[in-house]
Amino acid sequence: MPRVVVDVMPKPEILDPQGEAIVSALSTLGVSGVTSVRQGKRFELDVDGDDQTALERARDLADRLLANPVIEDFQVRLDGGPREVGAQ
Amino acid sequence: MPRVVVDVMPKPEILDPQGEAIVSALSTLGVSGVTSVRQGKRFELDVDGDDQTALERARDLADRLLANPVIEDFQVRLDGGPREVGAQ
Amino acid sequence: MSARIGVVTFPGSLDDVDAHRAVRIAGAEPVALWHGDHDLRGVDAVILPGGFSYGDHLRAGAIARFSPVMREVVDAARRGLPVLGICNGFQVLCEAHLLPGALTRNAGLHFVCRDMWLRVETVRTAWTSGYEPGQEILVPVKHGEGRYVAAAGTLAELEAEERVVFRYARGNPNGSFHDIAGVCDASRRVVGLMPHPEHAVDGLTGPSVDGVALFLSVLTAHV
Amino acid sequence: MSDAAQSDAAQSDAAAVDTVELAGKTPDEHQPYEELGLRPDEYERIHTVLGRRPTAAELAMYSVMWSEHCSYKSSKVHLRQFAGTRTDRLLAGIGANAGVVDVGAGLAVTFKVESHNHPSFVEPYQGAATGVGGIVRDILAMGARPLAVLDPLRFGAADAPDTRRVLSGVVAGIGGYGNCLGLPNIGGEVVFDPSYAGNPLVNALCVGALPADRLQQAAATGPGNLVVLVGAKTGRDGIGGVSVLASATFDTGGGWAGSMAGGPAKRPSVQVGDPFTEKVLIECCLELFARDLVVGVQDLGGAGLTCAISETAAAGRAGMRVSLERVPLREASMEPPQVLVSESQERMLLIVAPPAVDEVLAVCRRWGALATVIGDVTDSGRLVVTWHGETVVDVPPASLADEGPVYERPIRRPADLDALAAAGPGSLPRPATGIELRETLVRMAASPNLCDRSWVTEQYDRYVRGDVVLAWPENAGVLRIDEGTERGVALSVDGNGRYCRLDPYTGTQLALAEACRNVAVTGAVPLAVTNCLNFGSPEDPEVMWQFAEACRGLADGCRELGLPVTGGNVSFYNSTGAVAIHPTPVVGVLGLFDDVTRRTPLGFSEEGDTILLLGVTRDEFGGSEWAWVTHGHLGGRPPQVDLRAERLLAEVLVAGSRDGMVDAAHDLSDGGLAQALVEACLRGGAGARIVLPAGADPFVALFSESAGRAVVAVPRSEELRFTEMCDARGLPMTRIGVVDGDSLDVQDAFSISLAELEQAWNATLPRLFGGGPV
Ligand SMILES: Nc1ncnc2c1ncn2[C@@H]1O[C@H](COP(=O)(O)OP(=O)(O)O)[C@@H](O)[C@H]1O
Ligand SMILES: [Mg+2]
Repeated sequence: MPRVVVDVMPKPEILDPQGEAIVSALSTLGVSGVTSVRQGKRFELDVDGDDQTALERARDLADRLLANPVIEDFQVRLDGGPREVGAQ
Repeated sequence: MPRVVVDVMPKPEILDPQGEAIVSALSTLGVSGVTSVRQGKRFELDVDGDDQTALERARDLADRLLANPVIEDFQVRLDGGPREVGAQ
Repeated sequence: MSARIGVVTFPGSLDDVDAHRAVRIAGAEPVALWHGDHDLRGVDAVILPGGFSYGDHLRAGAIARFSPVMREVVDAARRGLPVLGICNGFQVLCEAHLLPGALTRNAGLHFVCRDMWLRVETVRTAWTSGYEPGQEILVPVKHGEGRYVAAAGTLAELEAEERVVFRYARGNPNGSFHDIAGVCDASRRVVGLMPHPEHAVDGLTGPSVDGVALFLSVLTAHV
Repeated sequence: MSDAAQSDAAQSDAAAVDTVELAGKTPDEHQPYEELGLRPDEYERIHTVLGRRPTAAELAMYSVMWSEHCSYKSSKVHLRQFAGTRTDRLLAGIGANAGVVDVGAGLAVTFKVESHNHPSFVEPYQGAATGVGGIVRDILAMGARPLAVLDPLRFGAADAPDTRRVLSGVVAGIGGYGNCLGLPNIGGEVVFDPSYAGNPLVNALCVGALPADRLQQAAATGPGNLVVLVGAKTGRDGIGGVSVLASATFDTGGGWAGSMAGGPAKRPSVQVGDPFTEKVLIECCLELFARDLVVGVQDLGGAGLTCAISETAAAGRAGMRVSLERVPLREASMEPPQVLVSESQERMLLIVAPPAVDEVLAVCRRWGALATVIGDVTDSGRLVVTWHGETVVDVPPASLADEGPVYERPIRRPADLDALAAAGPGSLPRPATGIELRETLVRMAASPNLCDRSWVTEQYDRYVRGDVVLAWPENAGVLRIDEGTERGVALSVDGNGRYCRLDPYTGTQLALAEACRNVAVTGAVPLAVTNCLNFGSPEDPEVMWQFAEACRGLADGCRELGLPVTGGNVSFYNSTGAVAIHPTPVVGVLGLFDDVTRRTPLGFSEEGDTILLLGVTRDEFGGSEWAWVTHGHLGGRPPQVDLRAERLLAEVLVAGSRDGMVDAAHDLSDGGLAQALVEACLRGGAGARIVLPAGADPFVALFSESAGRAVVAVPRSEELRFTEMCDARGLPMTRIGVVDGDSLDVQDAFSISLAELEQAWNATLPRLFGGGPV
């Protein structure tokens, strides 16, 4: 059964307070060299069907539920497979 | 500047209520064929240094801050690059 | 006959008991609606209460939006039924695209429970006609994801059309754009806000009784 | 893993299962009982009970049920004293999931406090969250609707390196779970002390209410009745939690993690909670209770299914048969011992008569709660568990639930106690001038244990359900429990590890007295007590002495006050390295209001009110906040306890509130009068002009921690009536000032604006813990 990965990230223009908080915590941690952090979500889906069907099903799900298009972009791909660009 | 991706997922034996909630919502949505969903986090980091240094810095940060080793596993890789297994 | 106001209970709704009480205090009859219902029992208005529908898993309101009762609410709202979304209800209305924008994690990253002063920015809505323009009211907020965001164009439109209904007046608890605490749709009958007017209806348990006017307003709006 | 591989694995596991039959044939097989926390003599006893070696499943069950956490084997002999505190209001007491008190008008209230200390150190967010989840299910199991939570918390020094991680996670976890469950948080404690650095104390109290005639039984009665498991699926989480996390093996990561939980990590397996599932479970169970559809009910907490089935079977004095393979699993490859001891959250066990079962399952379906019939009640007197038809457990249930080992552990008064008592605070330099007193007051108000708690409490919903009359930062949480009659309850939880370190008997009574006082200042009549006893290792005779003294102190104190101990919880093995925490009994007191609209708030708000100090002030600084904050000193004797005086004070406070004689009241405790005035002024937004009693040492008057005291703000018009009442009852009382202005003035000493005070009081926790990633 294909495993599909959906990556959901905040749109570039949306402030990501979590990412910013991590950046500001870096100095306390003594970590240097990390200049920017963005935090998003990663979903691993087990989907019935051949690879193509699975990708379509996952894209449909991402589009309708997993991502909120007002604030997020997403990408869908087979686990380990090549990156595929999502809607928009 | 290298961009590093850190994928953080709940350990397989740990309850993932988010993933389960999504699965149980699928029938209301009329989505079929998705049998399991696990939800984790994805971080995109901009890190100074060459690829190797950047990966090490990211791995250090993942280990200490981005992932909770008690309940999560993580993977670190260059954006678009090959998968690399994290600590543990 | 008194007005009948539906209060939807999703699995995980929490402030539905308070919304019922607020409706009663306003002199109307609360009608319990269930997330699986396929009709609205002829109510005169609907409240989507606060809480954590479906655990707020994924994103607040994301799953509730697909429940059967929401299909009815969306249809009825398009036909002019007054709808009020409080906190989680506001999040559901945004996810359902009845209201523009989205509610994201508080800028301070923590859940915040605090009494806040709000300014009523417009009284031209189904739920605020009972206030004075510019009136300041004291109402609790309690949420972890209440930071209102929207595209620049949307914000400009909301401001131009005076559809920002409530604004945080003395300090912004969550980093909302333009200090926005609540907005309405173009029909001005669908209103969503993060603060909890239903917790400000009784001097014994709330910081004020400033919330009552919301529930009174809609009684004149529907007739 | 493919489907085929998964069912292969399940089958091969089934084939490898250790059965009762096999155990009979292989009596000499070595079993890892020591890794599971059992002693050789305990293992021998299991042999004697069964007449053979236990199966792997039985061994797992005995090891968790005979753990300290479940069996109370070290504490039982001491807890027996609490039986002597019973009153006839008590509908259910010690031994039940939670104590239940009749509050009249057909209503009963149930409340209990429990610890989740060790899990909260390993994984603060989930540990604290599941602590709330667990105590809520105890309340639910009595048939009550859970109404509110309180969270007494203790951490290492506020500026210690690990405190931020633990505190941020714990607070987020308590809020995350309680808020999502729709339970207001109405009080608690946040205490910092180095003794908790490697061992935070995360206690949680839940209170609920029920119609008195709806009280549920945790008993499997009526042969033929069905056993139904409701709620979450069972996974590999928290395997052996009670024996690993709450036992001596905690430091090493222990046997269970290695031998049962599997996986490379030696870390004990952590439980992850889902408050949404619990919310649904609550509503579902309440509907079942209201429709009278269940015969018995038990929550699944520590020791999971093992505890629930053995306790209900033992209480029902019947027998039970469970088909374990029917338990819905998250991972198909789990084996019987794991299924039996898993501590997966959000599960309840129901005993249902066959004619009702379809309706029960339908109610569960409507709420989206998974429900499965897993067995039935028998008349065999045995608890029999089968796995795909093979018998893996066949034991007398009482041998697990009631007849575990009981130890009379050796006790010894700590060797350093006399030296500690001798090194009293008498020689510490004291502030003398007005400037020094002012500086001390500000420094104390800003200190981590006395400063504003908003950074913590604002993360908790205090409004949900609309019945919260008072909550943090008030003296006690106050709830309306009946909208028709305005009947209500008040709750406070208090403890003081430093006092108990100096003298556990007195220290425990001081905690009891403080909790009573906190309840009484709001106007509620103290009614009943719960407690959570947090101590070091029971195998250390000095710790055991502290424990014995604390129990004796609580039992004596409750008898004297006429308050029943309704239940509680013992947490042992709390230590940082080899050093035990301060002995920390936390006492919760429930108070009752006939009319909750009469509650008295804490803040001064009415200009011109007279400020009266009730009670007697002595020179008492042993274990005080002043000695600690300004000198890092702990020694001497804690303040005296006079429970008759406490009782009198409570009566006056309740009468004053009932008859509308007081506008505000605040008890005196940590930090003394000075701190009480700071809090009352800042809370109500009004200042105070104070004239200390003539001849009194200003330092002692302001900072002593003598017990049995409170300040009240009385309207001028009521002053005479109030002071006459005090005189008539023989309660010492001093007029010390008036509510006035926007500063705190102490005549002939200093003046400080409320703005400056507020600044000092507010800034500390945000500075220490800030925002930042949680
Ligand atoms: N962890 C907590 N959760 C909720 N409320 C808390 C917590 N810690 C302290 N509080 C509240 O803050 C207020 C002040 O606490 P404290 O000074 O310890 O009270 P007291 O000395 O009267 O017992 C009280 O209302 C208390 O219930
Ligand atoms: Mg107090």
